[in-house]
Amino acid sequence: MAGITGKDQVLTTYANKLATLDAPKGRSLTQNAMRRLVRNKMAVISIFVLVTIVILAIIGPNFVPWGYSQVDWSNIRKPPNFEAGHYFGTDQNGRDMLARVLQGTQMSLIVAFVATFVSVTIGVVYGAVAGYFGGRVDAVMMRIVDIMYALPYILFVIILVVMFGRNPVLLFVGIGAIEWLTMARIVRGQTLSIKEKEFVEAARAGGAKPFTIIMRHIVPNLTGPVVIYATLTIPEIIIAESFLSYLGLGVQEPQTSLGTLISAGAPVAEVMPWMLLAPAAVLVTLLFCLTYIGDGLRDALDPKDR
Amino acid sequence: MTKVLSVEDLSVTFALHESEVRAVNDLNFSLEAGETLAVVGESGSGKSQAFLSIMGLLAKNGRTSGRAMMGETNLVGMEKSRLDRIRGKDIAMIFQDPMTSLNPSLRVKTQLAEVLVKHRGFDKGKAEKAAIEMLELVGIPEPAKRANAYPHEMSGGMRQRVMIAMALLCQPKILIADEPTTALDVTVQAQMLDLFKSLTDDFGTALVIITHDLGVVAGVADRMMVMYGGRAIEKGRVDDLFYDPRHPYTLGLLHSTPHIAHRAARLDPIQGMPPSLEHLPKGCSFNPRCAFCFDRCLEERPPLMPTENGREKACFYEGPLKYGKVA
Amino acid sequence: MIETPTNLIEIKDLKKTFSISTGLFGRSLTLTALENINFSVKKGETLGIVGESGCGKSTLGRCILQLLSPDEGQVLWLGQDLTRLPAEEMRKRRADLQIIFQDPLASLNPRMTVGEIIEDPLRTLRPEMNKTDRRAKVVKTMEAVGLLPEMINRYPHEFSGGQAQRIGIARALITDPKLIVCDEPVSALDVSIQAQILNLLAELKDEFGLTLIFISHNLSVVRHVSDRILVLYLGRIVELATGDEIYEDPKHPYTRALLTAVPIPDPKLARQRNIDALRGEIPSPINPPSGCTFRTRCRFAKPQCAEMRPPLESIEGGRLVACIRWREIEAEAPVAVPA
Amino acid sequence: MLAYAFRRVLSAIPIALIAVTVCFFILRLAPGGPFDGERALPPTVLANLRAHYNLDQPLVVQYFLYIWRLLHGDLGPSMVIDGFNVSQLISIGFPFTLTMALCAFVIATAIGMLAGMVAAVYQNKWPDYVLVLAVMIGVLIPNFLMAALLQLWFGVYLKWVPAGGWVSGSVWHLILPVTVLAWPHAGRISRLMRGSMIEVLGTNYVRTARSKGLGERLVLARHAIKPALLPVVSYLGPGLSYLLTGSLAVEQIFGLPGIGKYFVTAALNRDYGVVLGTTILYMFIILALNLIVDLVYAWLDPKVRYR
Amino acid sequence: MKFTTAFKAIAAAGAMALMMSTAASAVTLQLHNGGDPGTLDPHKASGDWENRVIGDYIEGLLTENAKAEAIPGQAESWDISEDGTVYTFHLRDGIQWSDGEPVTAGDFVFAFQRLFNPATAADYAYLQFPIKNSEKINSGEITDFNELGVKAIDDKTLEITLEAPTPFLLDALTHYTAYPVPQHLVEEFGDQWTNVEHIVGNGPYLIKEWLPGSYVRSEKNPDYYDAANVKIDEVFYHVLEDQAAALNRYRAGEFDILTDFPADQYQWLQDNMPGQAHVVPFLGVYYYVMNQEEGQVLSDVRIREALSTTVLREVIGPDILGTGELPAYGWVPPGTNNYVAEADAYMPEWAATPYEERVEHAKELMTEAGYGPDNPLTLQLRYNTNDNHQRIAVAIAAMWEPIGVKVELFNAETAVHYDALRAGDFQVGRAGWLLDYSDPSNTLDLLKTGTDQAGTMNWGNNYGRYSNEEFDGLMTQASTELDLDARAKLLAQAEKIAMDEFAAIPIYWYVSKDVVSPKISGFEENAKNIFRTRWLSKSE
Repeated sequence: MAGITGKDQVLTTYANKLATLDAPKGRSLTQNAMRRLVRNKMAVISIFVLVTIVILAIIGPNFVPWGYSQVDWSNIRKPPNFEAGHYFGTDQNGRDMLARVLQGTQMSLIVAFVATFVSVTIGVVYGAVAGYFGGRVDAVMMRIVDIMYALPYILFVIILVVMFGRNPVLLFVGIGAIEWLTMARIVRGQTLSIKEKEFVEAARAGGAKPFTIIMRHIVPNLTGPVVIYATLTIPEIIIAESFLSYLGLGVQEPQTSLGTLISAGAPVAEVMPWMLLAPAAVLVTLLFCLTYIGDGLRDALDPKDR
Repeated sequence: MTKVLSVEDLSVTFALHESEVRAVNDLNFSLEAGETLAVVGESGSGKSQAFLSIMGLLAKNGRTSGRAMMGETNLVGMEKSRLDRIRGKDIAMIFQDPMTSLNPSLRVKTQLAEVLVKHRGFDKGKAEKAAIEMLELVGIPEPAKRANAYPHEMSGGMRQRVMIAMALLCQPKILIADEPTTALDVTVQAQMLDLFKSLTDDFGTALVIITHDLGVVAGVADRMMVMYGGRAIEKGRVDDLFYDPRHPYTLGLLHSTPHIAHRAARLDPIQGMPPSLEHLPKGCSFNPRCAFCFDRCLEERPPLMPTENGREKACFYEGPLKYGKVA
Repeated sequence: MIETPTNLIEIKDLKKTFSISTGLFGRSLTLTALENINFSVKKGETLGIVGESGCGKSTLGRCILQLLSPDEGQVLWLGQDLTRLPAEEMRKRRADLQIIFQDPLASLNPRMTVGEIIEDPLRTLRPEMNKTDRRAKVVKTMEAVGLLPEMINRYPHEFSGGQAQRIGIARALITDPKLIVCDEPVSALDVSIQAQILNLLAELKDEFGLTLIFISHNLSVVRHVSDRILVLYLGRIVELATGDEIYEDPKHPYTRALLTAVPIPDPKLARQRNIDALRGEIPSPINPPSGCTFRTRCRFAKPQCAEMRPPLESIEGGRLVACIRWREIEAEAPVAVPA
Repeated sequence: MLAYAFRRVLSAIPIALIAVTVCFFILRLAPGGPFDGERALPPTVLANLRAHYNLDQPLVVQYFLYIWRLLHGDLGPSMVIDGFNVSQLISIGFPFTLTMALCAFVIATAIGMLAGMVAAVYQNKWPDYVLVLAVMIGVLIPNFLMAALLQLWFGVYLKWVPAGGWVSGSVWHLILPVTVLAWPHAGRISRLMRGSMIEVLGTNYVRTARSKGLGERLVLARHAIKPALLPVVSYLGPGLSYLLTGSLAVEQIFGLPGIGKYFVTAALNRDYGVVLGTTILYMFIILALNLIVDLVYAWLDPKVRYR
Repeated sequence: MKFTTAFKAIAAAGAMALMMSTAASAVTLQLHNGGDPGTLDPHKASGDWENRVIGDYIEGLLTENAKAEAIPGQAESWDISEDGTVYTFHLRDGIQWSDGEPVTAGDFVFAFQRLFNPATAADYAYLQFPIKNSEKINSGEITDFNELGVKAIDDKTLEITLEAPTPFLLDALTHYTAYPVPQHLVEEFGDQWTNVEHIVGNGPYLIKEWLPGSYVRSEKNPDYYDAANVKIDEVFYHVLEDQAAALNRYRAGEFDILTDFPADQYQWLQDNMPGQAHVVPFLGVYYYVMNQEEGQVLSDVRIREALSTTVLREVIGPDILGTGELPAYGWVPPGTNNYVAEADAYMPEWAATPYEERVEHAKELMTEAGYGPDNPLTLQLRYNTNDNHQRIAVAIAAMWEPIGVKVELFNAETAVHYDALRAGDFQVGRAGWLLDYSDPSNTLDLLKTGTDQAGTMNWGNNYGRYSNEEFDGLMTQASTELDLDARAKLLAQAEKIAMDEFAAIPIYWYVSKDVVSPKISGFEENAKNIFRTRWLSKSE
């Protein structure tokens, strides 16, 4: 039995050998998926466009002559005017549309990412716990999800808007907190099947505790479905936000979002088309990109689908 | 004996993202009426792909070249609609996994009867009746009741029987069975092999059994073809190959299979792993694992050459094949 | 049953049931997976467990390792009952009992590197070791199972089945276990690889003085590796004997049937052999036949077989058999062993 | 099957009750009340109004009062639309919403399935790209914008269809609203269908069907569609409730009655009775839909049958 | 079977289309009515969209002519007592409810008693508070309804006694709060009498259908005394709150009259549909209230002055809204009856100062008050969710920025917004007031100190809690002043006091925005924006 037990000269030798050993790095599943994703032309173009939009939304406002809430009293509701620096025109308050579109894009993206992050976090933890422990715990937890599913979610949003209205981030944390239901279901289903995998049993045989198993063996293997669902959730949230804006429950002025801009631009599509075109184009491009990336990721992470 | 299938220079390639993989290379063999041919090889040897290509069932990125002649008709590259009049009728196939090869949402009788409706022009009632008879023939108890069941209500053995019944409905000239017993328990496997034997005898069907299990081959086959790295490397009668293997790989396979009658202290397995088709070694693709390999094997690929007694082998080594002496 | 202090592990009156819920609100049915299991394994021995799928052999393996907790009975490890052990104690004990799985790829976490996978049990079971020592031990174990140390940073999906199974073996070995349960370790592998792994297990067993419980549906493989063989049918032991006894002199009709069904890689023998195929298939464990559960498929069955459950009878040479008619059957139809 | 359905219905009752309770209290947590308008009401008037609707009672009493009436099938009065009680409003609005939602549902489901199927069969060829693009537009353009644009284009410029409103029995008036509702639904369905069809086309049993020489059309029709429908069917429930609740913008822009509009107006005006009533209705529909979907699922997937 | 059902459906649709085309020979008015009526009961109504429906089916003692001036309605004539406190009305002959029951003086008495009954909870009962004892009955102080100053002398004669002479009484009686209700029906069905199956009317039109969320439909009343001159046979009052959608439908020919339109399209309408858009001054003021409760920043008059003077009102109507609303500096809308001449209307001196100087002065005021560029004042500005409110809020926030005021905008739904204003939970809040009747007291009352009720102050609609004894005194004095000119002067004085103290920030005077199809004739612009259907006609 002494063979490989104990800390002896042999072990030290091996340790030294290991230090000098330049063990080649394997390619992880994630890296493989990324390689597959890179081969998907639509996804790559979409990522490029999305990144461009994100960068523009973040740094763009610094290069725009007007601030998003700045009123140009001499140019109210004017079409694009290059001399005055209103490249996308101005709105009824004389505010520069380009600045507002950039700010709105930024806001929509923040909202989408924050809400998605919240929904993913809650959903993954909830679903993994329900799925891993199973039995009664699972039954009770999933029944709660069923109940919440049966409630029309606009109601919650209205309550949340009333309670958290002052802070857009809080508001959309609220949306995320509602969107987590589907995530939790997906994660639970996946957990149920991963839990049956032999490597989880191997971990138990290796003495791992439930928490370690969930965090070390189950959650990392949820990456695929979680990432896929998250990319599909982002457009849903952006659309949901724009619908709330239509109801007048969106972000607080003078801040804006793409949805708010579109709902303001839609009624004047004919007389002030510049107010609709820019935000609508950005929104649709953004959503198209996200969808293509989502599809690409699904193909990349779930290669059997191809 | 009449030739029912003659395969010439059959090659299968798969287009990958930037490369192409040849899964089957220049395969030649023929099949005679009523005989049983075993195609033996490990995973990745191209044995299944060869027959899927003949059936026109390759994945979308697969391409076939060469010929597979059934009489005067070449199955390779045939129009789908013409092929559909042949497959299922003159040539049928059974797949490895009976759990997933039956449609879970259709009743067994529906899946059986549609073959007769399509190829024999039976009406639905008549077809179902014939289907039930066939179920009885393959040894399914209470066939009329079972015909109404869904696949998931049956055990693996039952499903494989259903698959066999389905394949035999039109009394095809050729039946290809792709690892038909791998997923089954030994007891059921024995029943199944029995069934194959009696059915091929009754219908005069030529049977191709694709397998990696030499135990299966020994029991049912007349001739066998051993494949490695997408090529046939040895062909001949079963007894010849078992008792006098000429290719080191065939020998290795035989020595790797535990034999219930002789409990040896150690098996003599082939070293190393089956090669990946994307990175076949130069020369003989078996050379890295071969105990008899010499310099020619590293440079040149041995062609499949006929030897005596209708046998063929693809190996340059001509000396005696015995472990322990050369290795 | 012979009680000797050399018994590493001893199973007493083990019973395991599962309740199967039929739909969302349906009643739950009870499936008896294992019942009345008694046997022991000596140190250094290899015990083979054979049976058809659904006979409970994998469940038995997991009950021994306490991956499933049995409903009744004891699992005595050097005289200590594992079923009563507190969770924390059991966790420590796991270093001594390890398992190798059937599906080599499914048993490896695809998100971890080979090194991490093999090292994983050490992190919980050998907390005193530092990272360098653990790493060193991983490398050493990898070499022991025939893996190149430079593969340490690769991921499981980059390996073939045979290599993946070596990783699984390395993981099982790293805690210096005394007992390894091998749950169908070769049935998913190619023929040539199968033999390599079987040889490896035999070598490791000698080198590290392991005790093995080898579960398989393939009687040839079990016979090849085992000192004694335990035959399970529908969750009950039907026969327990040495490999040679089982092969040359099977007592239970089920064992006989299994033997004749084993494919033999020898055309002449295969052709000679009179395949005594079992009728039908294994019945459902939810609703097993009364009396002897094998009687529905047994060609020697008589009406009395339906009346009582045959007890596990101890016969000469420490063998066990559970058939009330084995003597009569032996007289009626002597076993013809293919030579 | 019937017993199963019955058990499901029974088990839905506690869910519904909990949901009603949650709604009831959440609604009361929100600031503002049904009688807060632009002008202050004299205190006596307000007190009278509150007494009339039992709003002066402690919240718990109101709750039990509400549940008591609910158990008698009474959803109570509307506090904002005088002369109508909630059941009447629902009986007026719901048929509209349902008609629109069902029309959209049937049309969109059919189109979506067909498009998804064609796209899957021609995976990565031009019909796939064209179809995917066409349906994606519906998903990606917010429906209020779509409604406004279609109204302007087809109602005002081209005058092909009425720009809004409702005349009983007129199919013409349904065209625009149903299109707006149906488009995104068709998009979602087709995406699901495409994905599951591609998966099914790669299964072993489709290979088996092909090996039988059935011909591609029969393989699709008999062997692929039914199993491919499974994920689509499990989306139909949420999908229809999406249509029902998502009809708000459409009702608003085209000036149609409907519960979607009632719900949001009522929520904004704190018309507790209508909000709760519509919530209960939605809940009822969602639960019923889930049941129906499960039954359909069982029909499509024999594995879950007879549970 | 299926075929026949399908066929039936097609046939039914065809028949429907046929019926529609035959119905088209009758003259139908498609009126865009905006909001969804909350009620058809005149005592419970509160919005102009309800008024349009109710005023067409019930007629009061007086009614409006095409220019919305009071003219005899159900009362043929009336006498006024010397002291101006007793009015005697003589009802027309032959007037009846649409179920055939005659309209009697008793119906009016019953209606007034019902209006003031606290149990009715009529929102607008206070409009008729000039009537004797009405306020006391409404507040529950008097429980005997017979003490109300409305008496039936006989079936045809009605006597109304007032608390004090009220110059605007006749105008007030055209309001729907003064409409009669059918006593026999109300006694039978209670509040359910307005159900479409029960409802009766005495006006030119009768309610036929009510589809909440879509429309109310009325048909011409053949028994109406002036039925011969009523030209339109059928009216649809369409519910559609989305103004852009409404304009689209108008352009598609589906609506004949829009009662509102998106301001952004005004220019477009003028260019493309000249003469169809009617933007008319409307008696109402759009203003911001400032919370002047003790302890609030805005109780400091300097800050209020700085805020009010830096609102550049001239830019709001023409540029921000686009419909040219006139800037408001005072509290009483121009054109209000019983008030001082337009030339004497309140106009602060600072209004004439150039804007830059105003800003400079405001900065000084802010510094005095302890705020400056280093210590900016942060104010929360609340408005209820609406595009126009939002734009104005944004514009005003921008105007206040230069004087060192940081504005946090906060919008909420109407219910929440007014709940917050009423609770005093705000700093600056958006509000608006449309006159119920044409009299200055109607707006000035908004600034009266609240009344103490059981220990808590009831501020009513005085959200800013402005309180000035002198102002209150002048208002009380005016309420008993018989001489209209003297009364007007008192009220003007009160207005000056409040405005000089910056009690609120008036922003603009409302305008009404209608779009009327050239097919419609008889539409007369008026400051009340009331145009009863009976005066309209439609040519095809």
